[in-house]
Amino acid sequence: MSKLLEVKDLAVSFNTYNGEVQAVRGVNFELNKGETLAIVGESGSGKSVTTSALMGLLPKPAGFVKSGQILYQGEDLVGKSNKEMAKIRGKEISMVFQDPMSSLNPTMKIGNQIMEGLIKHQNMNRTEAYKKAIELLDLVGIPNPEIRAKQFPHQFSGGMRQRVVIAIALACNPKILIADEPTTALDVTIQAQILELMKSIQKETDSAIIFITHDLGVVANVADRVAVMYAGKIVEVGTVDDIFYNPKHPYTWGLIGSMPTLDSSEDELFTIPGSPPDLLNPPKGDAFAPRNKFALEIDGVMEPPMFKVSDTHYAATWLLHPDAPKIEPPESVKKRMHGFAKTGGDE
Amino acid sequence: MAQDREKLLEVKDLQKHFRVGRNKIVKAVDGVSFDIFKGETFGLVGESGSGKSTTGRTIIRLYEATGGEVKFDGEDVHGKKSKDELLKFNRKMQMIFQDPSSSLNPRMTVLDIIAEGLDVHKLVKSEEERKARVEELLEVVGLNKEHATRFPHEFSGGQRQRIGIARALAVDPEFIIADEPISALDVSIQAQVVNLLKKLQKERGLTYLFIAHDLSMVKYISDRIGVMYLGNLVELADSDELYKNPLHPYTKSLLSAIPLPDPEYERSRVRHAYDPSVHDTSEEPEFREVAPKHWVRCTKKEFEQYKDELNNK
Amino acid sequence: MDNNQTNNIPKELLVPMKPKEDTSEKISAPSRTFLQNARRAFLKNKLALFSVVALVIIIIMSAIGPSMNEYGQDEQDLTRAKMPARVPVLENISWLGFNGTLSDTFEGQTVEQATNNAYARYDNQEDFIEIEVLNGSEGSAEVKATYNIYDAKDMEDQYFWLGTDTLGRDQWTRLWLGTRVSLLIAFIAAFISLAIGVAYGGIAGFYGGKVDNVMMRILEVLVGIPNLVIILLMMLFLKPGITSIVIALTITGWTGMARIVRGEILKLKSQEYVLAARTLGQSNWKVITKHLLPNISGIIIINTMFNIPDAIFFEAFLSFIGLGITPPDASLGTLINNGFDNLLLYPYMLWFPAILISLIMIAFNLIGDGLRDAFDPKMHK
Amino acid sequence: GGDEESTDSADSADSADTEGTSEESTEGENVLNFINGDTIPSMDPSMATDEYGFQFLGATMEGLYRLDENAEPVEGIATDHEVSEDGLTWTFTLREDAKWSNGDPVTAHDFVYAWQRAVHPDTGSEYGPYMMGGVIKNATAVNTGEVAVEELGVKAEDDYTLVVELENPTPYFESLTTFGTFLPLNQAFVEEQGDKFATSTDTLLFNGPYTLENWTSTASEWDLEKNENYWDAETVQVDRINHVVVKDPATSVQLYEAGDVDRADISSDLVDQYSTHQDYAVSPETAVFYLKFNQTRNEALANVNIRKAISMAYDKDGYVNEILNNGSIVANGLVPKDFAPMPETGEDFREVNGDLVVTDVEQAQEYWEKGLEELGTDTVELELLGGDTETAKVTDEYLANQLETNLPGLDITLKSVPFEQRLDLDTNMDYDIQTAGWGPDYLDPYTFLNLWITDGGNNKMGYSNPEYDALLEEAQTTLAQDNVARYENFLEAEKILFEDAAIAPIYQKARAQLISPKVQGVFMNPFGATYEYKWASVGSAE
Amino acid sequence: MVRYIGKRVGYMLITLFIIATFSFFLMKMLPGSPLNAEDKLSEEQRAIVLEKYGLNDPVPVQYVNYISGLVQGDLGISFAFSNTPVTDILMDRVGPSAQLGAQALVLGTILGVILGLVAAISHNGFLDYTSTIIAVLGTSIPNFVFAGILQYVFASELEWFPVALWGSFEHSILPTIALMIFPMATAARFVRTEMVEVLGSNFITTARAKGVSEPGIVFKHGLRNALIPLVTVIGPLAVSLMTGSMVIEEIFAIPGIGEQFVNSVMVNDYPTIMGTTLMFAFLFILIILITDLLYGLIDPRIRISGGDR
Ligand SMILES: Nc1ncnc2c1ncn2[C@@H]1O[C@H](COP(=O)(O)OP(=O)(O)OP(=O)(O)O)[C@@H](O)[C@H]1O
Ligand SMILES: Nc1ncnc2c1ncn2[C@@H]1O[C@H](COP(=O)(O)OP(=O)(O)OP(=O)(O)O)[C@@H](O)[C@H]1O
Ligand SMILES: [Mg+2]
Ligand SMILES: [Mg+2]
Repeated sequence: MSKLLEVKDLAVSFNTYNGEVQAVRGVNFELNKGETLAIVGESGSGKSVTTSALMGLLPKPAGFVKSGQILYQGEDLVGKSNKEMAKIRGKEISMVFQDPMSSLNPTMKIGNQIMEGLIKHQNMNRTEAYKKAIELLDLVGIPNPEIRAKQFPHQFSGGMRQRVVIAIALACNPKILIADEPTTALDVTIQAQILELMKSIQKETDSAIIFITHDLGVVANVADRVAVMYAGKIVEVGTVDDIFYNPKHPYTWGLIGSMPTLDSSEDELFTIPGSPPDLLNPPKGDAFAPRNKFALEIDGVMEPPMFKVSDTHYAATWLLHPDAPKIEPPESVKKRMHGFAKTGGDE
Repeated sequence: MAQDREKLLEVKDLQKHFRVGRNKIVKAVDGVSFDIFKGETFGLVGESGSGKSTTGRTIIRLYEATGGEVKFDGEDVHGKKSKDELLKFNRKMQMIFQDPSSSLNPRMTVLDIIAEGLDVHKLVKSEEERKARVEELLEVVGLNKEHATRFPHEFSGGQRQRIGIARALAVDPEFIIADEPISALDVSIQAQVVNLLKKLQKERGLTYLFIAHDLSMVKYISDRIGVMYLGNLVELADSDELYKNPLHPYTKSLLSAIPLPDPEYERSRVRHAYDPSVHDTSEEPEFREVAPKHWVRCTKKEFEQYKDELNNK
Repeated sequence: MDNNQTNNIPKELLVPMKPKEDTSEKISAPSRTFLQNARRAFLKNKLALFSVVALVIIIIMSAIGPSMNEYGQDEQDLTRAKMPARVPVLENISWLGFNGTLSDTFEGQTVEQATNNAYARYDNQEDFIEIEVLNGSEGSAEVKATYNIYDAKDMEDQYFWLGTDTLGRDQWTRLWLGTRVSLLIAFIAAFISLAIGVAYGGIAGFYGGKVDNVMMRILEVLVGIPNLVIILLMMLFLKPGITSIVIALTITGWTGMARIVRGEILKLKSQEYVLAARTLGQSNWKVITKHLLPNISGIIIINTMFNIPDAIFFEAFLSFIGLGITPPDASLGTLINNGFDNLLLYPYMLWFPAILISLIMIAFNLIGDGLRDAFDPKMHK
Repeated sequence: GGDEESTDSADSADSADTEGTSEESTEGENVLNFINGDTIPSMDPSMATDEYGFQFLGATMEGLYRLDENAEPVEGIATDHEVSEDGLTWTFTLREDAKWSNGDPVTAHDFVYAWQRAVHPDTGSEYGPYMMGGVIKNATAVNTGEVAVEELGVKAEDDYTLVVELENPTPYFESLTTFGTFLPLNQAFVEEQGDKFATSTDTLLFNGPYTLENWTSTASEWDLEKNENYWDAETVQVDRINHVVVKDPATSVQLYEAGDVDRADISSDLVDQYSTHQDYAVSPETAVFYLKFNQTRNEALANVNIRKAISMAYDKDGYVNEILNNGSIVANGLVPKDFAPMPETGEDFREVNGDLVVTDVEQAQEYWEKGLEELGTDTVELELLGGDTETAKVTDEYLANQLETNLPGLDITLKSVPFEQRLDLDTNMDYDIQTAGWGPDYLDPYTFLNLWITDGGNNKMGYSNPEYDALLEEAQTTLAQDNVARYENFLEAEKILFEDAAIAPIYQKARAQLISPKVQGVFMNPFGATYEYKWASVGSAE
Repeated sequence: MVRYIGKRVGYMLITLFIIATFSFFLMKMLPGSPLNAEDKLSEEQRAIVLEKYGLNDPVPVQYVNYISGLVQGDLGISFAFSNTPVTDILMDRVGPSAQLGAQALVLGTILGVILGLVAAISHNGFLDYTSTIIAVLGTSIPNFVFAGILQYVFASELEWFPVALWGSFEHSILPTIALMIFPMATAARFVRTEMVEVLGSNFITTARAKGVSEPGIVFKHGLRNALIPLVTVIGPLAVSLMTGSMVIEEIFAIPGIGEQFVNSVMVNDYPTIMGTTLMFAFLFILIILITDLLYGLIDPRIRISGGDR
């Protein structure tokens, strides 16, 4: 596998009236050709900010990359000018945004919105671009693409709009496709269609996908590898099986535990109490500690490093320290893990 | 379990049509009938635009029904006229909305939002009592009383939804329509809200109409589930039954689309796309009881077919 | 990854944390009431704050300004007509223009001719005219003459801070009295567009359908008839003065606001929090006042800020056609009107009221922006 | 020196040629460019009522006589006339070479038609009955429909002899015939045009020095072109006079400075700036402005002492010099200066009668005290009605302030309204004090003095003094033939007017202007057309 | 669409009719007549003149006459200009005002939009404050002051343009600029506010993610979406511009309708006042219709036939 993207120690902050919000506080990951990396984590954990930083689309002037590197094919994207980035955006790296309802320009015809990138990056003329746009619409499963291309976004349903957004992102065969919660706003049937679509396109073009979501069901469906984010950091990363069948971080436990399955019938779902820390003044030590009932004293003193679980699996929790007390995941979570553990990790 | 109890809400052939533009009519709800028993949770699922919200809103009179009947506690909801009666009705039936951020007035403090119902129904006599009631409600939904003076935007999505729940609870309703109360929330917070709803039901004997399109959560919380498709109820059964023996092709498709947090399962999952053309079009389908307490909208022919299907399982 | 560093962690720290006080559901921001919040947000807005201070000073000045010197508002004296501004102390800084002199450049064939032109202009008070030759060339000479009119008129000890007008009245006094009138009108206009426009637009938007249709048609008719015609009619029944201005504003000034409010209400009324209020059985009136109006306060405030200059100029226009303020009372509008007629020769008659009116407008605009933000809890930090 | 002058005028001529608004100012043409203060509402001699109408009627048409530079009537269509012994029959001999612009000859019938039309009730003329009533025999009777229009005292004896019968001997009748209302009309043409008559160039006929071109009643630009059909076309030097409507005084002046126009009025505010301009000129006029006291609405004004007090209590000098600042002079009587010379002596009427009321605050206060005592009060509230122009407003503000300052206990409210509204209020006598002005309609003091005859059409202030009425009546009837005695009566009447303090004079108007040296031979008439262009020429252009 | 416009035109006519009725009776309440009040006419003559203008009939009859004249495009005869039909006066005067108004509107809007865009792009930057100040000044200094200064500086002193009068295009430049200030300032403020919001919206980010250049973002994506509120305010503004500004027309000696209207008011020329009123009203209603159609053009989401805007 070839390394397409490497994010090193990325930290992103926002200047606000009240001070600096440290939205991303040192994130490391890499992305290989043709793989799908899912980033999960609760709302506000820095998923979108991380990817915005990759695209150079942090809201200006408040947001800025504080430190770190984003190496795309060995080239650092941090500090590139808007003009330089405009050449990469859409062509090399493209992005599907969270909200299909507002991601399309309401006053521009669908066809034109797709063609824009083609004309810019592929040097196509309008006729060629138009043909390609129709092709793309067809590819993402929009019936009657010729008619649809001449319509406006409001004439499309949410699912169709999301497909259009995907078509736009795919237009120039990007090497990396970032999808920021592309299905959160959609209903399950359409969500399923879109996930299938993305997978099949990936198969065809061999592009890498960064897929952001907080829906573990979706993760299980699409991901090769998973990164779990909490409070601006990646707290656990591993293959999809590592994360679902052998989660090590208490936050990951919480995530898994809070999802009911079709056959679960507990009286109460597992929940993570409390709310995430204020990133204006990130806590000393482990940011998750205050909500973690398995927290250790050291969590209040020192941030846990990434402990290696296996070659593919790392987690940042002191519980993995060789000297730490061995703590089992809560029963409900365990049951759930076992519930779907058919292959299982080292459990 | 629930069916032995008395009916709280009867919906008969409810219709709601919207007029859009000059000659176009959207039949958002087109003849839906079901009953909800006291103390149960009735789940309503279906794809986006199938008319779930419209059903809920028509029941609570946010929309005038185009046709059909809604009886609450035996009384016709839509026939009511007098202001007092309406107020009484408003007290008994409440709603929790889908979007926690747009369902709270951004310019009002939590205290005022929750106390609004108290004020309308004159349930408190003094300012202190009002405050005390609100603080009590905040505690019930797992917030604390300092939150009373804050504004909605200062809360997380889950907290906001709890405020919405507290607002609904303030008037001591018997029946709550929860219109996708968790769809907009983060998974970890969804669990909090669902737990809270369950807890409240247990403590207060509430009855819920729980609308969602996410079957796994609905299944978890509901006693019975109705599946809507294009303004019609296509299947209705106990939740376990529905999950185990989905009959209507749409229900099957819906169930097959739910992603589960299990990579192995997901790898092997087969999704059934729903193709409306499989239906028998020889006659107008009707709502029929295929098995006890398991209803499907089907034609006579399909009815037999479904019956066979069940028996063969 | 940096596992090696973690080896020397003291063992005693690797034990379960003692349960601390329950941190669940804590919000880190301190708690404040709405007004505290609004005030805080407003106070943080330097520009708005500055504007408030400026406006307060202006208001105070309009109250006390006229009595700060000994001249009355209608104290005419033709011997001291059209005196330029002169302020003690500041008079020594010549470029400020408060030194009580008139100056201008004069052209002529020769320097002498130009100088004579200057003398002729300034009442031939040669002793009090300083001549500075700018261009002495034959055929197109140019001189700059500075006329010390205070000395010439034997009024060395007099100070008209902002000069005098054509009737010899002290402009300082009149400026503040005029400000008083203009501000009064501005506030009344704001109030009217708030009261009538918001109510009208609110009702039309909220009830929608037929009610809306009828109300909007009525509005169209109202807007369709030019103001002037309505004012003409009023001239019949009313004496010129504040009352008629207010009535004119009442008839015509609120329609823009009504249209805007209606549009916003149409947008907002299907918001879920409005539906929520209705499921609680909240009355329509309360829904409008508690839920809808507060949420369009931003746009209402901004629009009100647009109404204020309109009203001030409307008054000036009315005065112009004889239905405005009755002389000798003045408003900023009439002062500007008069000043404009003397622009070339006595520019100070225009500049001071013009600067003041601009200041007031800018202040209102910035305060409006500030208020809008302050009343939006989302903008609070 | 002469050098300077010529350079200057060359400059202005240059600029006029290159930048003049006149589109086609071809080389060698004599063109002037003037500003008009407003549109011309009517070019129908019977219907015209305003300054501009009469101005352009005067330039484009010719009546029996025309006023020359010294305000003396000189021949127009009439070459001569005879007056009967009793002064009642005037026989005019008309020239035979006068032509309408369509080539028709101008005949006595044209006068008969025009004059009959002016008083014919169906015409609805305002000035016809006003100017002719009491002068031409039966004019009033015709107008009220009592007698047929043919009974009007004007006959064409033949094509070129016009006989006019007067009601009373009217010494100033000759000057009257120069007035717009007395112009002839071509019956065939007027009747052919019907309602459209005089609404545009195409529906007008001219017999004067110029023709009016490019004009419609709403036009804001038009020009006077030399009328080649004019009997005295030789005298007319100017080929064309362009006119544009400009209302704003500052704009007029800037147009002048830019060389776009050759004459611009200077408003009071601008005098300071332009009084040193080499083209600055002041022309005296004959209009007089005064305060009218309405004796019927407020009892205080019915008191002569109060009126006297007010008449004396304001400083006219300051007003004229500081506020008007345009050459206007203080008025201390009614009949203006340099308007009516006494018969025989040739002394100015004004000189002879002297100052009848002058500013005297002390005396004013005495009268005031007395008046208040008589009224049994110590405060008086009055409304001062005035126009809504800038000057009018300043005037009223000034007067109010002067009166309030000098007469303790007086409280004045100002009311400024547009001109037409003021006329309405005047007609209904719905005011206390009013600033008003009057310009003459013919060359005789009577044009001023008849205003205050009991129940006169322009009295409208409830003033009535039988003695005054009798003096004027006598002047117009029994003394009509004896101009000297007549003037004595006028002097006496004017004195009475001020003994009664019926009105309080303020000033006699003058016009401050910038006039290009190009403009020569243009003079101002004391009444009728403001400017006389017949003898105009374009000077020192070469 | 056609049907919709038809319906709207129907509404327009009704509104106009109401305005006509309304203002007719308003006029009847006002004093004054074609007779100059100088009272030189006898009673009999007054009657004759009144007869000529049809003012002797009972008011309802006059009303019917007026309306039936109106339907035939006859607005009556002016009181002030003898024998001149009101329609002629309007025809004569509306041209210059409309030209000026249109020029000022177009130019003002374009410049205002640019100013607003610049401000929005440099949000809270130096240019933003500069343009805001320009906008505030534009709304707070009366346009006759601008006009006077422009005239003095650019015509009298610099001699770049004619001082005043009407004729060539050059004559219209200064008055256009003076008139333009207000719409420019208004447009700038609205565009700025709206553009700041639009530039923060998701579809702009999407466009950026496509690699669209900054000018493309602003003009292709941002502007059109920021135009709706502008259209709303510019509509009525357009009417007030096209119907002429009395002050500007007077300062530049332009024979426009605004000046004419004030004049008619001053001389109690009721038929002309009525006619002008109706013309203004017609323009206003027409502009509202155009605005509504523009909404649909600018924003495809707004269905032209929809009831609500
Ligand atoms: N423009 C901004 N100014 C200040 N803080 C910001 C800004 N944008 C994001 N943040 C902060 O950065 C943090 C991370 O936000 P981000 O949008 O990446 O979360 P997320 O993981 O994508 O959440 P979600 O699942 O809700 O999309 C949050 O705490 C948020 O408050
Ligand atoms: N006020 C309205 N006017 C016109 N059409 C409406 C209105 N409200 C809903 N509809 C239409 O009625 C249909 C049903 O809408 P409804 O909101 O009930 O669906 P839903 O099942 O709740 O969908 P979702 O899961 O997206 O909330 C949709 O086609 C919608 O467009
Ligand atoms: Mg996000
Ligand atoms: Mg819904």
